[in-house]
Amino acid sequence: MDFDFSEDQVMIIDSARKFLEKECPKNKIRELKEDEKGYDPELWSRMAEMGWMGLILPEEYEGTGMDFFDLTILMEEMGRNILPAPFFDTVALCSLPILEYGTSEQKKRFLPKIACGEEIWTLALTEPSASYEPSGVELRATSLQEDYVLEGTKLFVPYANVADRLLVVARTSQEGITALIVDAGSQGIKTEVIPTTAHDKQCEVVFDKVRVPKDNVLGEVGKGWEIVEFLLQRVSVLKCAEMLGGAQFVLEMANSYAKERVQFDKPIGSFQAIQHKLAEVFINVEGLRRLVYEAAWNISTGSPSRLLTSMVKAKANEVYQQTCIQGVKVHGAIGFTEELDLSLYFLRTKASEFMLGDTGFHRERIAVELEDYQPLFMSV
Amino acid sequence: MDFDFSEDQVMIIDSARKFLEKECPKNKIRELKEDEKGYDPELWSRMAEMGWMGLILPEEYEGTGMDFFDLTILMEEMGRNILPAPFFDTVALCSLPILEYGTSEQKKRFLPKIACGEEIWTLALTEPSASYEPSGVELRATSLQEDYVLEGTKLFVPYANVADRLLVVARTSQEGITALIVDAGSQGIKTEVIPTTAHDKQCEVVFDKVRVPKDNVLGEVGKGWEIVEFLLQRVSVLKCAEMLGGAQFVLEMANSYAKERVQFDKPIGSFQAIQHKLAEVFINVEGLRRLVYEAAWNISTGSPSRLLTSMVKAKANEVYQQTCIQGVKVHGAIGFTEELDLSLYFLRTKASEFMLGDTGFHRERIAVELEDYQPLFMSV
Amino acid sequence: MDFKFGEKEEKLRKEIREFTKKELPPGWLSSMLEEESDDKEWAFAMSMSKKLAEKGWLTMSWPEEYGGKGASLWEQLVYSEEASYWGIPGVTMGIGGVDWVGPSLMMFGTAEQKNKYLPLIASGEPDGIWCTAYSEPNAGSDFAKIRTRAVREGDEYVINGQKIWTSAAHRARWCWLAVKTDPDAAKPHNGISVFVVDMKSKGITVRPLMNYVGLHIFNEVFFDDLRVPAANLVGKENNGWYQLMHSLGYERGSIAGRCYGYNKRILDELIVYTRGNGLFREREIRHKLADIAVELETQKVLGYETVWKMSKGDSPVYEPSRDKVFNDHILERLAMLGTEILGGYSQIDPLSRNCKWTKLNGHMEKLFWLFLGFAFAAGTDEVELNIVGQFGLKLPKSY
Amino acid sequence: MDFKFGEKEEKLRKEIREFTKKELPPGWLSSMLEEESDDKEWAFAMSMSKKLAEKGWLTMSWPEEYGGKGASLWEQLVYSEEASYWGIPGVTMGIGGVDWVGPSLMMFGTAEQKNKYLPLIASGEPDGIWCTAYSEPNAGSDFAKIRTRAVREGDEYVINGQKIWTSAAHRARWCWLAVKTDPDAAKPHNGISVFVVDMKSKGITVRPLMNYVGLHIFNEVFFDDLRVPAANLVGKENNGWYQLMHSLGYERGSIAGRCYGYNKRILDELIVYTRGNGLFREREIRHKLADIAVELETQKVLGYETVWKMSKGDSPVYEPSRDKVFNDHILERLAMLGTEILGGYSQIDPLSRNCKWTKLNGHMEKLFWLFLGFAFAAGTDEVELNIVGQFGLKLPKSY
Repeated sequence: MDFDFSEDQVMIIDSARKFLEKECPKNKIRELKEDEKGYDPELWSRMAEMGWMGLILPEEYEGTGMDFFDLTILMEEMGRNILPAPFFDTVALCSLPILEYGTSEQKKRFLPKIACGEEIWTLALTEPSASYEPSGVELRATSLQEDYVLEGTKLFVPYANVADRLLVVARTSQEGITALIVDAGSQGIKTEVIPTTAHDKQCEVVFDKVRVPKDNVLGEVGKGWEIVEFLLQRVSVLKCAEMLGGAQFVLEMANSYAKERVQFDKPIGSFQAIQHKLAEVFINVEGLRRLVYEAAWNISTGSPSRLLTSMVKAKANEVYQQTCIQGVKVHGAIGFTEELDLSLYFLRTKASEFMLGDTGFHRERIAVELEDYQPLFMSV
Repeated sequence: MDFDFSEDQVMIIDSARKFLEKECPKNKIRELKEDEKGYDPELWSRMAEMGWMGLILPEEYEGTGMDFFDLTILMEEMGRNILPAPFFDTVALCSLPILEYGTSEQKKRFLPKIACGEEIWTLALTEPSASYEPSGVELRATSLQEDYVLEGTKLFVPYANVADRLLVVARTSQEGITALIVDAGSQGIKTEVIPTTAHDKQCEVVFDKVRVPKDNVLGEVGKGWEIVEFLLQRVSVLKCAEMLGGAQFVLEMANSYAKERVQFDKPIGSFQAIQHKLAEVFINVEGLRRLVYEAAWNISTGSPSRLLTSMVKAKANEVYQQTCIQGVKVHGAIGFTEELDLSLYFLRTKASEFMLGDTGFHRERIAVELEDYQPLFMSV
Repeated sequence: MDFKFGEKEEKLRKEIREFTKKELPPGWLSSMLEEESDDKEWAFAMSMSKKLAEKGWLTMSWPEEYGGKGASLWEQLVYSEEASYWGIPGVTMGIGGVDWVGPSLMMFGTAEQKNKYLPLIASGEPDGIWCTAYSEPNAGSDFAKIRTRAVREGDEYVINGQKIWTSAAHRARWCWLAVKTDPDAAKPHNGISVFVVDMKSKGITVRPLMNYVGLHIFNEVFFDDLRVPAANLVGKENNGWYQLMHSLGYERGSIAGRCYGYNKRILDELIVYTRGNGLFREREIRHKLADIAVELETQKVLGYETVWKMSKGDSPVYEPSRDKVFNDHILERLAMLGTEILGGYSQIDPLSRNCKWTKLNGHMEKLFWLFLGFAFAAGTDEVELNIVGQFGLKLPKSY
Repeated sequence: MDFKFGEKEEKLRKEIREFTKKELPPGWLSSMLEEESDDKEWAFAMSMSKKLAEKGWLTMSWPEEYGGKGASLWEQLVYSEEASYWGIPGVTMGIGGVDWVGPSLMMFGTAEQKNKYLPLIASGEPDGIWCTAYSEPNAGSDFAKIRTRAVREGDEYVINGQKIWTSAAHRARWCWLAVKTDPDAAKPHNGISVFVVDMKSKGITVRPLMNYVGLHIFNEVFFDDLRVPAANLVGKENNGWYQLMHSLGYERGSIAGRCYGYNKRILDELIVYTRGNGLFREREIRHKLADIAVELETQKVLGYETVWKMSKGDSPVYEPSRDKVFNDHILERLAMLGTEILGGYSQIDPLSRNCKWTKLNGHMEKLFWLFLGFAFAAGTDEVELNIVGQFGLKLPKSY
């Protein structure tokens, strides 16, 4: 047992924090809300130069060969600064499945471009049912000679507006789901940005007879849901790390405000109603931190746990939202304004909650695990 | 709209409060916990003299002819003083169903004895399934000439140890449930007090070939569940009134303590953590009061609401328990002792919660109502 | 004890329902708290104010001489419930016009003030719209600390300072302004006065304070050598605190019904929505709906109790704070449940009226993003709980 | 970063599981917090203490010279987790014997004190049982206000006063007593001293304080001209506060594991119970179980973090308070859910061991009625949240 970061990890954290504070200040984040692309290509290039996109890709694909835990703490820093960029989407949602399930051909073809920041990728999974159950996948991929023909609608696809490629989860038979790598420029794809409150460039993507070569199947035909499970069981921890970083920053903001703001001749943080609120948030954020690290470490060391990952996501959903709500409450009316950075975080909680499963979804997954689990006291 | 009590009602409240404070002080309640009967026959007689047992029975049955609302506020006072006596069981659970469903024969035969305090009655409804659903009734009543023969076990039957008669809910056919008036002294009845934490004389009653004359059917054969519904939809409000009275007293205790107890040189009630806890309890108790009165008034005026009654019971369950828990918290360690009167109340919350349906049970009933309900905005 | 409305109230209820059916677009779902934000919606709200005035409902509780109908508190309650359930816009004439500016003027205003301002409000015309300026950057919960200063110079007062969180200032024709007239008063409460200010005066700057969903509700208002005729002082100089405390009572009759009506509509919408998409069949969801239904029924009767006390001539002390805390809890639960029910769709911007993916007109998202704002609008929960503790439970001061 | 226990710890874990299988009755479910109440259970607990001592586990973290094994904090954690999950009684040697009396004596005691008392505790014999007497009727959260007075007379101190909430006083051979030796000290914290008191001395009266379910856990202890040899002073006169603050640290290594082990067992029991009776199929119930499972996992890793900080030589400041608040929340949720699951059966008296209607050995009822008591045992949540606020968030004092 040892909860210390390695020297390399400390370096990742420090350099990421400095980089993001400098290169992506809050006013830039505000600008990007109104920007059509929703990210800054120049900043994207500099991130690639930092080696972030290839952080955990092997060197043969132009990566740095670090591990899942290292990526986790980098994501935490991005969450802390709510970096508006398709990083999670490209790296976590797409490059990791390719690394895990891709043919060596596919890896060689796609991963270096991701590592170098040349390509933006995203995952097209959810549909109007807005569900993460296999039954939610209705988009049809029909076999036609060397191709599949895609027909249907994907919803809440992050950054599809700027993506070069999409990882599309489609139904290839009644029971079979298949993951396909699709060129975003393919004929028949129509992408429209959905007006979300957070202005975070989630898209509706309509596939109208889109042809995809069969070579572009990722993993096995009919077994695409395994890839989604891979995302749900492992990659979601990276989203949780991002949420943890956000929650930590919001807590710090609220805590500073409670020390500065004076009412009735005292800092409001000296009133128990405020102080205890903050203390409860603090406890939960600390708990979330350890949970995220535990899950990430397990994945890093090759023993991922379906149960633990769902626990982490359920917890992250609750903690991030509550931290923001309590943060706004501590601020009072000022917390309600656009000018306060808190709103940048708060407005994004809904997308984070939804991404890879909301709380009810993961509670059900936990319950499914508990249903079969053999308690210690019965097993000895 | 008018929330004032009538003069008569004020008199009921005042005289009940004075009577109970004088005749049933807390040390007597403590004694009765250890008493085999669990109630004081002398006190019972004096209550009968006050006219309480016949409060809402018509004069022809030796009653006083007051209404359901009047009985409600009397129950509230009893709850305030946690009177240990089979009053609710005799009067609410049994005399009211007889009044509503009995033949004139039955009414004449049984009600005057209840009104005069001569007989103690109780309801034998729940069984080892501990459920208030019809499916929970498994005790069989088999027709045999002029009798029914009862076979089975009733559980959590309050004060069966001292009851003269039992209102037994039995299964007379696969689909049919029937209510029967049973002499507690009948051959084949074995009653055993269950050791409850509150020492409140709930019993296991085993029926071993107990013969009951068919004349003793209350209401129609096979339609006994209507009587249970009558209890669930109306009589339960009286239990809620009792709980309200208890919650009010516990709140007052905790509030007094918060004013008296000094820590860090201040009364603990001046710390927001304590004051806000109490304020929240206060708000909920006030809300419960109005709900109880609303439901009781509706019943009094002939427009009972299945929905509202379930709302009141669900709310009473939550509020009474929370009031006690917060009350103990405000008291700190002293709240945890036997010596503090609070424990007399707290320990009884579990029985009140269970009686005529716990929170989940009533939430489900509310949901069933909402499922069919036509919202205003669709109906105009 | 009597839990039934009288015939008069029931008749009024029916009339309002008929009115809404006729005057509101089909499927109308109110936008609450944000009608000031959008020009088109504001125009619609003003058109409704006018119609409500014609019906005699807008200021129904006022005496007839000032354009009212002398309606009872119970009628007012029914009106508030219904107006809020159906989402009739334009019922408040800005912030406070109907609720407290009018009643305060009746109590403390000069004959000239009454004759000038009351009919304007009662008419439902844009010239009767008010904003209320109390809070300042360093005087939120601790209102006695305001620093905006009015100094008498001949027949005028010269006002300098800044207000914040001034809702509707960008729509208002008049401002109901609290200022310091005696900064050296022994108790800070004793040096406060109230003025009527013409928003067209020179020396006023209104700066929008957009909220985080992009709605323009709040403003900062700056006063820079604003000159106000001495005749615009309301009541007595330095007596403002007591007048304001008094006037708080006026809105209480309408708040209870307004909150309940709004919440009831949301709950009804959620019930219908979940019945439609099958979510109601999930025990967890339908029990949460059931539980909120219990809270709403409780809120209703608690609010009635407050109105009942007022109807007997009692001045409610802690009850409005109690009702507000209770309402805040309900709003929070409705907001959480509503967005849980909407799931991924709760991400849609409630201001994107025409997005095909919007559910329930964006109402749930609006509630989710605004419920904290409602909560701050008239004092934070901490402040309200202090009042409940101090006056409801007679506990010592905790702040 | 490393979330894995070492081989040593895993081996210990296995040994303890084998031990429990051999030594505990089949189906044993611990009675926690109440072993002092019942003579028969107390005797069983003492027999287990002895066996734990023989295994070298009872005081495993102590140095070998005092009867320990010099075990690491991680081994201690594993031992605490397992002992608590399996409900091994007799692990604490009264209140504080193992957790803080021993370690404090090692730090502040004289050679004579160490030689006399430490082996007694380590032996697991009744003569090594301690009670701890800090609280007084007017000094609960505000401990510095204690008034029990010790006055030096020659080679003795004469002690007068009263303690309250003294757990295990009726079982203890010794008392770890905090008293005022200088009532006039400038700061009340500066006048406190700690003594070892023989519970067989003249001048001590123990009065049971039964709790509301009828368990005898707490006592009042009265001191009436009790004479204690000056040699029984622990550490320096008037230095008691600082010694106690220091000694609080010692128990922290075991508390995290103890709480987690206990809660995990309850959760496991509830899962098995609801799977058995079909309640698990109700989404509401199984989601509540799932949610508590999340909290337990969080509790586990938070507790590990505290131990990790200690293992690095840091003295945890706010972490124990944080862990305690977290545990209190979990206990409350477990208690509520457990009795919800039991329904009507939650009424059964947990002390009626042989009632045929008792479910889960009365464990859930016990938890329901006792969770508030656990919460008070080491400081109310308010006090703990103050500590988290002050030291974790560096906020100003709030009391």
